[in-house]
Amino acid sequence: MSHSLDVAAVKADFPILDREVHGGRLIYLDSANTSQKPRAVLAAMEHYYANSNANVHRGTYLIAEEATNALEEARAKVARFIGAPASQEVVFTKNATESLNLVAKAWGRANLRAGDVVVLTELEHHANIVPWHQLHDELGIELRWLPITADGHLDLTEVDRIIDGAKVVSFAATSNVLGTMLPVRRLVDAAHQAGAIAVVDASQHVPHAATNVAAWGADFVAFTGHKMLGPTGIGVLWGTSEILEATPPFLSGGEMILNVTKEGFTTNDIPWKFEAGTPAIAEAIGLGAAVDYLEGLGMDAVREHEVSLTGYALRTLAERFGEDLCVHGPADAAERGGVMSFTFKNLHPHDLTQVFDQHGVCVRAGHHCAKPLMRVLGVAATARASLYVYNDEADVDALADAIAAAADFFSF
Amino acid sequence: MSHSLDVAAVKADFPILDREVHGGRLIYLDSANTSQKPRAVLAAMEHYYANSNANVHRGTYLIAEEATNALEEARAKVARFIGAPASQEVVFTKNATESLNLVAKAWGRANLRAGDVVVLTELEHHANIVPWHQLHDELGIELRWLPITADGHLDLTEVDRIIDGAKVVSFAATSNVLGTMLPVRRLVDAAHQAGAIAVVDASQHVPHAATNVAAWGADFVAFTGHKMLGPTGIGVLWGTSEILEATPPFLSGGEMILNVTKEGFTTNDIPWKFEAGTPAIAEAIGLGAAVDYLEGLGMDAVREHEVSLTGYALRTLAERFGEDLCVHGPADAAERGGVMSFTFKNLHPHDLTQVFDQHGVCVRAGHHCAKPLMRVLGVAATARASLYVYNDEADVDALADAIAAAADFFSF
Amino acid sequence: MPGLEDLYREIILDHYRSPRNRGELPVPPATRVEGFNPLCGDEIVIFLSVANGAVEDIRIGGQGCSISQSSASMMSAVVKDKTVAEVHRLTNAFKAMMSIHVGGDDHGDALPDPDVKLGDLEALQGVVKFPVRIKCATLSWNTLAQAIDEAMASEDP
Amino acid sequence: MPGLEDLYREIILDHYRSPRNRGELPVPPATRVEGFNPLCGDEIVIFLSVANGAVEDIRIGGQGCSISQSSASMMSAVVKDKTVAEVHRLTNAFKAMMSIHVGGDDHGDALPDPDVKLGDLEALQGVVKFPVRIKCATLSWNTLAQAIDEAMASEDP
Ligand SMILES: Cc1ncc(COP(=O)(O)O)c(C=O)c1O
Ligand SMILES: Cc1ncc(COP(=O)(O)O)c(C=O)c1O
Repeated sequence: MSHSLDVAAVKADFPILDREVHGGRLIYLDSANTSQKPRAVLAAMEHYYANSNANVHRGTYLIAEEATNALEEARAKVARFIGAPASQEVVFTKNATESLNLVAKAWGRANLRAGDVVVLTELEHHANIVPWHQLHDELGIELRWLPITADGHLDLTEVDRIIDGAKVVSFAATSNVLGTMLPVRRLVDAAHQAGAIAVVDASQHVPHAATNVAAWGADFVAFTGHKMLGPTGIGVLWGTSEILEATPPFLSGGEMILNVTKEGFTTNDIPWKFEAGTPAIAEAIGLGAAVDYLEGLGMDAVREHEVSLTGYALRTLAERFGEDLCVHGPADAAERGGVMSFTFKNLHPHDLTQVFDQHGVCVRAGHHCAKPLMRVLGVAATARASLYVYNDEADVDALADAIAAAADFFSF
Repeated sequence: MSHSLDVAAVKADFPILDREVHGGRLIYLDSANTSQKPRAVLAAMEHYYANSNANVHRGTYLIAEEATNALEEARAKVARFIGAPASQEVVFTKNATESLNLVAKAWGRANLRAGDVVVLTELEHHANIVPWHQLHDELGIELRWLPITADGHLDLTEVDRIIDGAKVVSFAATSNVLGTMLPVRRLVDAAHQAGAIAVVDASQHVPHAATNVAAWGADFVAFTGHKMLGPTGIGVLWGTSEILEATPPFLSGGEMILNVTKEGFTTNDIPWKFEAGTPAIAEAIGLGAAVDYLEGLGMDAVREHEVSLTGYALRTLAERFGEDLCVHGPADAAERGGVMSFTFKNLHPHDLTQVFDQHGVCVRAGHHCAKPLMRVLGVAATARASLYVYNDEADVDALADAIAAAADFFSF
Repeated sequence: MPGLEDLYREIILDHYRSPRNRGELPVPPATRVEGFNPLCGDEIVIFLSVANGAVEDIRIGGQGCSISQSSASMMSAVVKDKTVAEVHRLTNAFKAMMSIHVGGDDHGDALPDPDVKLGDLEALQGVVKFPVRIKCATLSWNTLAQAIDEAMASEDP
Repeated sequence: MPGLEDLYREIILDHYRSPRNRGELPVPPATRVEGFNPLCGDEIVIFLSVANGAVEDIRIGGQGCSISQSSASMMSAVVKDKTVAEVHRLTNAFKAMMSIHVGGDDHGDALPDPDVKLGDLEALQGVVKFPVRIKCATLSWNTLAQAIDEAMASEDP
């Protein structure tokens, strides 16, 4: 293999991959949904709870100081990992969904009014759609949609016309259904050209490829810990210092204030202004450990591995099933993430994955929280296999075998 | 001892209590801030990650089903623990702060308008103040404050007059500063009498005493996982089915929808309508294990232990320091939780706890996220020692020794 | 471990391949209700006409897996010409087969009637061993219940 | 392990017990600014009058721990009659002693000037071994910086 990832060694770091299901090994191909966690991430959280568990930014004793330092170190790690100019630009949230809600509702309520235009793409996840629908209902903002082409790319022909006059352009860096990698810098520039802010949903990008938010030039970037080897319960919103300073608080309570009286309150500095209540301390520390783990592998090696394995998968499926199997999205592995949504003959995805499950193959069937895209694709659901650092060619072969078994069972 | 808690056995369940700090044992007296975690809670999360980690309500394979079941079982445990008539009335949030924001902003925005009155008490935590301040700034609602008496009780003489005409009465069941236990049922009835909804911040109650939300008759009850032996990153909002059904969604995105189109969305059933994005799955499971652990101890035994130990602490401090030490709040241990805010001579709390730290004694100094109460008490800060299931008389003695050491060091 | 044969009985696959009562009815007079299974994306559309307290006609639209589609198809066949009360009993019996607790509680539902015959629908019994699929099997029934409520509401003066 | 003696030098306790320049100034002409340390609840109020680009008078109010109060007291003594530029150099030197990175970055701050003499303030050096207390020690300085900004802004035409 050409890439430099030692997948066997990586596999050994993930305890769940030793598990048997239905009498065979677990073949986990649903990392776009949530990733598995390496021992190092679990150990970091366990270590925190067993040694330094205390509330942060409040305690005046040793373990409270350790907890605060561990949380802020995790923030610094995340900042470095995504090329953020400053740690304080990294806001911890509970997931990417909260991050995007913060943008739509804290920034949006303060800056948008009836008739203002927010531009999305047709391939957005519900997390980057429904908050804007709520703002539509509340404020009367208007949504416009950047269309996709038949092969699952963003249609760039009309981008500037559609974005013209908009206040916000918000889009996924990588599609969670098609794997398409969008031209982030191109869209950010178009947004700024039009006087709009650019919001990037990088939930499927940060885990899989080197990310530099400064090079993107975006205003806000959202992503989620559990898809990048981190725990559940932690997400990130990055924003430039300027825009974070100018955005009013969202959730409110402890931690995010400088002063509270019966009459009103004043807010704390960024990022704490946006972190109301006791944060997900252990989870932030776990995310920091996940970042360490990914940096240990090297994000270029991660990407190289996924391109190579996705290429193998696309070739294998084409060879074994020909026209019976249709993979949505870009045909060239180099232009996409390791997410493959497919339909097989006229078998419904849920029936397909039911058979897969008997073979230990974990593949998601459904709309993948992207119902508008499903409508564009003309399907109600797809089966989606997605690859990550612990997957190898044997996993892809197991998927192909499971597809063959399904064909067999339903005797098509 | 009269109570039935075997504290030595409990202590042994908490790995962090084996830790040494500054050459001595860790004496953790800050559980009102955050509690320590028993091995069983850490093991439950570890087991989940190592065996069943998958996203919930989405997966069609075995481990996804296990994950979904584990999450929903945790919900059922929490529901049973607080006497909720139905599991679906338990909404998972990230902390009590989010729970209270949900009430203020989702229910509040839909139901309140300029001039409407929200009644709070003077002893509220910022989490139950600042969201209402935000609503004041946004909608022009008006806040009224139920005063406290000199001995730290709620002043009941004018309750009905103050609540008259209000739309919301929102209050802590137990004060995180004074330990005062409020007459919840009395306040709920007064609220309903006035046509207001009753919101209970039970963050300091649920961990320490048997709770029955149905017996309280409240509309909403908020609390937080990390103060009740659970992990960080998980909170709870309980609401009656009726009020949850009638409340519009708050955060939005995946999980909380039934359908999404380019034009709009329809919401999922309760409680999922309020759980946007990937939930804190491991954390909910950890909270479920914490509930199991507390039920194993028995909440009556927990309460009995705290009353007894608080009584011991109040007596010990009075005997050793007399008038030099002033404990705020009710004098009778049976009328309060195990939270003791105190001032010692004219030593500033932060200087006091600095000395404590050298003795391994973890006590919080500050405003405890209750600045309006600090103003009422006429102080800028207090030192606060708080007790839980793993504390014993030796811990209280260590606190008294540390106070003596501080007096000595500052040679007062 | 339950096998796939427990789930996919021949009669289910037959209804899936040749669904009964597919199509639409003019609205109004018919009632149109959509149902969604957010888990796997199944969508169902029920067109229902109720007259004199009974199901006069029913048509099914939408897209879904073999379990949701066959359940809808079998349901459509069995409820036609049944009174609303009979449909209610059938629904309870079907849900009971799916291990969903109904009746006998304070929601005022009747206990499932042991005499109700589910016929072809019994082929869906195996679903209960695959709990995730229960939502697929019951989607059409829940949607029907809603359609009946709406139809009755617009019948009432 | 650093000992308490490293933190609580005698001169600190002296300033704590007998704070210099406590009180208020009439506003206007003086500027009034509040500072908060959300960690432990310290509150400081600075009353500042600036004339001809120099600190004409300063008074300190508020409540806080020995470190924040003594730091404020010592600061008030040292900045009186200093020009704004001198105060800026003192602030940088003090923050450098607190291990806070200042200057030489793209915020346009000058590097701390090694010739600036901190005098009594050097007693706060031990704070650096107790990182949580750094915020206590710097609270008055950050508040002063804000007060100077506001005073200068209202001086300018
Ligand atoms: C009474 C009370 N309410 C609310 C909270 C907020 O809890 P959290 O920080 O977990 O949101 C706390 C604890 O900090 C509390 O003591
Ligand atoms: C592109 C994209 N955006 C947002 C999300 C939402 O992430 P979370 O559920 O962690 O909030 C997801 C994953 O579900 C995603 O794939």
